[in-house]
Amino acid sequence: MSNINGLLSLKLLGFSFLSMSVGLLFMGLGRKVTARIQRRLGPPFYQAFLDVFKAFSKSSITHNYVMDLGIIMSLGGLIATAFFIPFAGYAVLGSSSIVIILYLMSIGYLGMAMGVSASGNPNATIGISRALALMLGYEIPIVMIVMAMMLTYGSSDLLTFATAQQGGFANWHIFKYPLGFLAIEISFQAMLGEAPYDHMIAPAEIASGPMVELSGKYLGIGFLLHAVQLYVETGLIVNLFLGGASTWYVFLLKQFAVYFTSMCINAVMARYRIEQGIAHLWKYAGTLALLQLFITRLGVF
Amino acid sequence: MNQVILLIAIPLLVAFSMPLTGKLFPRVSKVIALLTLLFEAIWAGFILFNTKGAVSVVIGGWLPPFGINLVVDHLSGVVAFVVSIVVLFSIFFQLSSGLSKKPNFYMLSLLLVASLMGIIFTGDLFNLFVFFEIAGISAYSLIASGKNSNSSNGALGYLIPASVASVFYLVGIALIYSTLGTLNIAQIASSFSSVKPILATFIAFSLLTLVLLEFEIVPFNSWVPRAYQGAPSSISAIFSSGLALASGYVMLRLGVIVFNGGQGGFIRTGSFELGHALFGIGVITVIAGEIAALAQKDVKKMLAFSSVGQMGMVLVAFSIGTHSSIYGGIFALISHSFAKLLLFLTAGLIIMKTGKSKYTQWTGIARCSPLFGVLMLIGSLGVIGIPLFSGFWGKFAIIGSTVVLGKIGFIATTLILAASVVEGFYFFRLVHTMFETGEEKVPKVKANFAFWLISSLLVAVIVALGLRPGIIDGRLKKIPGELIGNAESGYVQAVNKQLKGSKK
Amino acid sequence: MMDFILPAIVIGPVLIGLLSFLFPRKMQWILFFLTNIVLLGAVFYIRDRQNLFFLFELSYFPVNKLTMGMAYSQLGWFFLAISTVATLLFSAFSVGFNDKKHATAIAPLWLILVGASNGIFMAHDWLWFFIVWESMSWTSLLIIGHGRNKSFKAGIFYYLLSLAGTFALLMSIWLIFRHTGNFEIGSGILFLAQASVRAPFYALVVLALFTLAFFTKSALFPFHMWPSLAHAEAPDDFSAYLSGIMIKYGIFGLLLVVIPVFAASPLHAFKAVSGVPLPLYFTGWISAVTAAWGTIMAIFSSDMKKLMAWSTVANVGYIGAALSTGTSLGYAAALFHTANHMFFKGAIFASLAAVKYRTGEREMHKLGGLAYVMPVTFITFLLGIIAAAGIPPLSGFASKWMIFQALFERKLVFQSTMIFFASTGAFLYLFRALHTVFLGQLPRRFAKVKEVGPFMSFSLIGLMVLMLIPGTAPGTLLKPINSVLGSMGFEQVKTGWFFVQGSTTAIDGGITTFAFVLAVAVVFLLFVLGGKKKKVEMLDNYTSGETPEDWNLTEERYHYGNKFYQPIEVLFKWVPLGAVEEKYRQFGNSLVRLGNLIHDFFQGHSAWGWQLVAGIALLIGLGVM
Amino acid sequence: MNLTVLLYFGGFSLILTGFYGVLTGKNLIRVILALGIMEAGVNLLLVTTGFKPKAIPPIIVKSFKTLSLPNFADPLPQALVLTSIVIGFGITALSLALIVKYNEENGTIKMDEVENSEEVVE
Repeated sequence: MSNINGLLSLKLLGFSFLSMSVGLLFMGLGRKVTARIQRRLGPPFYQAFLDVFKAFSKSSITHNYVMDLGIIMSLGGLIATAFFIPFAGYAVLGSSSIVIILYLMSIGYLGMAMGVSASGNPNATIGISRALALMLGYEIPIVMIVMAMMLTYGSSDLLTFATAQQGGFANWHIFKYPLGFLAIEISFQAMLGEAPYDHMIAPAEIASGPMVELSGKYLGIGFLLHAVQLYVETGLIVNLFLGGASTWYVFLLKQFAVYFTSMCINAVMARYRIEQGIAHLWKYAGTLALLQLFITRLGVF
Repeated sequence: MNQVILLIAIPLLVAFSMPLTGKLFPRVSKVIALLTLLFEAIWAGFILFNTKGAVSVVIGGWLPPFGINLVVDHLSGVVAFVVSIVVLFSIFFQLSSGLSKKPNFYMLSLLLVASLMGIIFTGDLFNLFVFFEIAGISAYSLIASGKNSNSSNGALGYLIPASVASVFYLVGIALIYSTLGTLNIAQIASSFSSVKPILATFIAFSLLTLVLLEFEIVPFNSWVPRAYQGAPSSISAIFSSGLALASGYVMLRLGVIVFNGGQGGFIRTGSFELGHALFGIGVITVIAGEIAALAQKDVKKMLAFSSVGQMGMVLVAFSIGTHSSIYGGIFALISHSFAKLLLFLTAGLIIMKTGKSKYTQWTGIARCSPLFGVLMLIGSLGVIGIPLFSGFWGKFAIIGSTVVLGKIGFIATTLILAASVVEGFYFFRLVHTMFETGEEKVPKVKANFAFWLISSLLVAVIVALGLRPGIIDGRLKKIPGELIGNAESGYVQAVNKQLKGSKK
Repeated sequence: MMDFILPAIVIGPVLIGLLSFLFPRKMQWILFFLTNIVLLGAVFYIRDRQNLFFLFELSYFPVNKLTMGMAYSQLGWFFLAISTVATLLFSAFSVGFNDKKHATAIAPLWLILVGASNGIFMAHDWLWFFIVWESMSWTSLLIIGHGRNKSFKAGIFYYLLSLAGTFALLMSIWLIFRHTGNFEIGSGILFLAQASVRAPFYALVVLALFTLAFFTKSALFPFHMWPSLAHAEAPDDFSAYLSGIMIKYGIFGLLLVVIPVFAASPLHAFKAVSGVPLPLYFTGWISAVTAAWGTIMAIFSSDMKKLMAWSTVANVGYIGAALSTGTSLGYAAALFHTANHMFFKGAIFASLAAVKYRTGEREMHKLGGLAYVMPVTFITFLLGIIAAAGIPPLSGFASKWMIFQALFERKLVFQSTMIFFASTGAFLYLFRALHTVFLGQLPRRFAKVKEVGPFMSFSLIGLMVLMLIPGTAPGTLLKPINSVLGSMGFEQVKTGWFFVQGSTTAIDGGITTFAFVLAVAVVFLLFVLGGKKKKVEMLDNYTSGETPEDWNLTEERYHYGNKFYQPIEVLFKWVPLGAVEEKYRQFGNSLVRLGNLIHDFFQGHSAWGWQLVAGIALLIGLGVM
Repeated sequence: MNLTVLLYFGGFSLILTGFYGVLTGKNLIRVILALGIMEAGVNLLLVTTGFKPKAIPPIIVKSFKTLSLPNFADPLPQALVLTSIVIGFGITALSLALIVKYNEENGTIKMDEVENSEEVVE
């Protein structure tokens, strides 16, 4: 509590814009990547920025105060989560507890879910329902991997994990916890809502699900939400498995590498049925993560 | 203490004058019967409060073994007092209710109370038999006085097994007399250990068959459900609260003083572990009684089976024969008497006024007349043994003395408590049904002043005993000491001292 | 110091309750509220008066000198304080709730229950504990039953389990008394700790009996199904009390008896797994299973009160798991979560009661959109579920975080996984409740629904504050908890007003809240800076100008609420989730059948003599055996 | 064979005979008769306990100079038997009366043919 002061506020302000811009940049690049895989030209890499500006400048419709509240809460929550992600070895709040990150992320989801539910469109709600159901699928493997690391280091600080991997490739957790990395890659796909786990958006089935009723600045915030989500989740994986980074551009590159992989998979996969999706997550990611946790647990005795 | 004979003589006198006075002044005679019962209660109370220890009273100057003696000690004093109150309340209830009976009904009740007093105070085994038979005869007739087609069935269902059992009892008496040459309980007690073990066991069985039958112990008690159902509610109440109490008392007397010679611990006759057998049969009774009650829809039958279960628990306590178990057994018996009396009378009134005897038909009764629901609730809490109500302290002591008996005791306790859970279920089911909001409109049940007087007294007793067991503790805690002595119990000492003293 | 304030806080409510039977209903509720205000004063008046006691002697022959009564203990006071605060708010709610249309006659009974509850927390010895415990049981049965057939079935199930538990308690009390010669809790614990070395089997049996009693009350597996019945069927305003406070008696009992025994017994007394004594380890797994089970059942529930009841079960599972770690961090986490759960589940049930008060509906999918017409209720519920889902910056996060830290201190990763599964699942079912009740389409028949009255709103707002404060400043609860731990001889947790040190890291509620508030402020700025917004009716947007009535589309039909998590239900089809209930039911039915059989045995004619023969044979058989 | 033993034997066999009747009888009258047999048996048993060969009646007459108790027949069992017979008589009478009522209510004196009715009025 003692370190709350004006400077921290400024830093946080900076970080919130950093997370948003990095996410938007990735979104633009991602669209480009997908387009190239599909042999298209694709939009320019700054397209996402343009979209957001445009969305914010248009007038929008709302149905009730819960919608406003939910949308604000969602982005606010995710940005707050982004503060806890160590960026290039720097934790702005001085704390980067992984448990806080995992839980704080939920408030972003909750806000989003609440906002779009309040729009009253059943398609949006179906999307939310699917997203939440899927969450039960991917959270458990992630938690198990995180616990495996916590077992090793006796700490739940993300920064500790990142610094422990300093000093060359060989120290990266991707090699130390190969099973775990596989599991978290699968889960990550679901976390981002990319194929084969894109049930939440599923444009063909439920008309983009949660987004269906959003317009103008609401849609803009929705975009930003996705952007921050990208920043948070790629940042999480970089810190967990890819050795973190000591300089900002390396960190960004690693983040993009993670996103790039995900986009490649997304571009070539079809969609599961929703219960298949959960079952697969448990079956593959879950088993791998459980194995990893078990092995680590045996090592720690 | 010599006036104890009045407790038996006065009701007998009034009873036998009843056929005459009843013809001449039917209403007056009923009042006289009630006054006699009131006298019983007061006199029993007087005797109880003047009791300092066991005292033997010889009747007609003939010393035992030729004559008969009455023995007053704390146990018999307490039991007699409770029984007299039970009978007084039940008969008062019957008299004041709309369905008042003919004078002969009150005559039989007086006969019943006289014989119950005889059972309690007599010091002679054969005399005990006679009083049991008188109690039986009046009980059969009272059951038959019920106004439904079950009453004669119930009466015969009671008469036949009881008569068979009394023949067994007489066989026991014959054998005792031929081996020991006396029928005085105290004299038998001091020399019973000299009887050959196998014969002693045989005698114990012969005597206990009748006692256990009256004590409603499974499987001797086949008479219970139909007799309770056939009899008027006031008489069912007397059976459950008076007759069972008196038989429990006899069981304790015979078991602890006679068969076991007042040694304490599990009752043994020779090498036969009678105590273990009684313990086991008690546990079976608890379980069978409570489970059977669970399946009943008829309220009176449900209460009857609940009594069976309670008596089983008391038998378990008596069979252990330690100070605290005997105390707990007596406490449980007494509190059961009051609580069951309240339940039977309230249920009886509701059945009488509404004509509905199944609990499923009682929906909403307590919504219109909540006090009846409260009475049933308090009675139930008293019977189940919920803290702050009378049943608790008895059950508490019994559990305390069974659970420490090692593995078997632990299992038995578990079974008894499991049965108590069942008991809790059906009692609360009954009470809740009364409070339920039913669909059809239920007429308001009204009761007269006499009922409210009786029930409020009973509620006061149940709550008072629950809050402060100490109010009867002073008397009850002397009982185990009088039954179980180092060499011989206080009871036996008192009688033997009198015999020796008069011989000099 | 012998003082009459202790009996006053127990007997006082009971007497007022008995007295209030005489008053009209409205008056009863006001009396209930006023009593709680006075109680709150009394409770804070006795704070930290360590040597407060009230003992009296009872003449009771089987026990030489029967002393029983109450005594101040830090643990008890903590429970007393949080429950009194919660009860006061619930009672304020009830005053508003019980108007002419909704009035139930439970106020006097509830007062008696409050007295019994205070008695439990202040118990000095087993006997007193048992007496108030049992009084609490049957009073609550009558409240839960409150004259409805369905409620009774729920209540009696609860009561049967509870009665079995109390009888187990009775047995264990005597088993201890046999050796210690008194009913004091302290000496009993000491004896059990010694017995764990000399006669481990005996000690374990006694502990198992205690645990049975407390498990039945706290609805841990396999007794996990009663809240879903009882909490759901109880009077709506009482559910908050039932789920907030009454379910914690078992936790209190575990902390009072079982935990100190393990703490006091020497290390080698029990085999240990991961540094946890085996019995506790086992308990931990049961708790974890309870948490997961409750969560799955909650996901499948379509009745909002049932859903929240299952959620309560899951939360008790967390608390049990924390307790079973056997570390002081775990105890602190358990106590902390107990308090938090009391407030947030109270808030949730209170807001649901408010919903039912206005709509009379319990099936979630028949509701919807109430947030637009009942904002205070909605915000309370929202904060409640944020806290319940363990999302920072509300109170539930801090305690859940501590639970994980405690589990992690012992490296119980598999239990943690189970708990985490439950926690994620919690998010699912809580959002479902939020959506189907408060969001989505507002059915036309509820369009005229209004916010609840001042008393209820006051209570809801109070509960909101109680959820917000411990989240930002965990120290407000953790400091008292530390003094509880200190009084029980455990290590204290390192904590400041905002800061808590766990086993793997520390959190700072202040900073988390600050970061969240700042982020929201940034977004709010963006939101304000963005283009204009226009408010339109819901059906105006996506029907593209069509009149929905034309194609027979109403708000009710457009509300996606039924079978919300169908995919998960499909996944769990093969799990026999109702198996335990089914077993209980079968057992009950066979008991009734057996009862009929016994009755037939009695009723059968011409077997009168045979029964005598059978009896004698039985006697001989049993005697020889 | 000793006469005492014979009497004991007779008593017990009467009791068992009667008991058999009670166990197997369906007709209430027969059951009551069987009960009578049992009572007769037990009375015989009681009398036998006071039986002494070559005893004199237990009446003190003036010609006795000293009391020689051993030669007296024991008077107590006879008193007991008397009481027992009276009670047995009472029971039999009462049960016959009950059977009459039973017959009026159920139209039969067989036990098996009657089901317990559910109707209760008090």
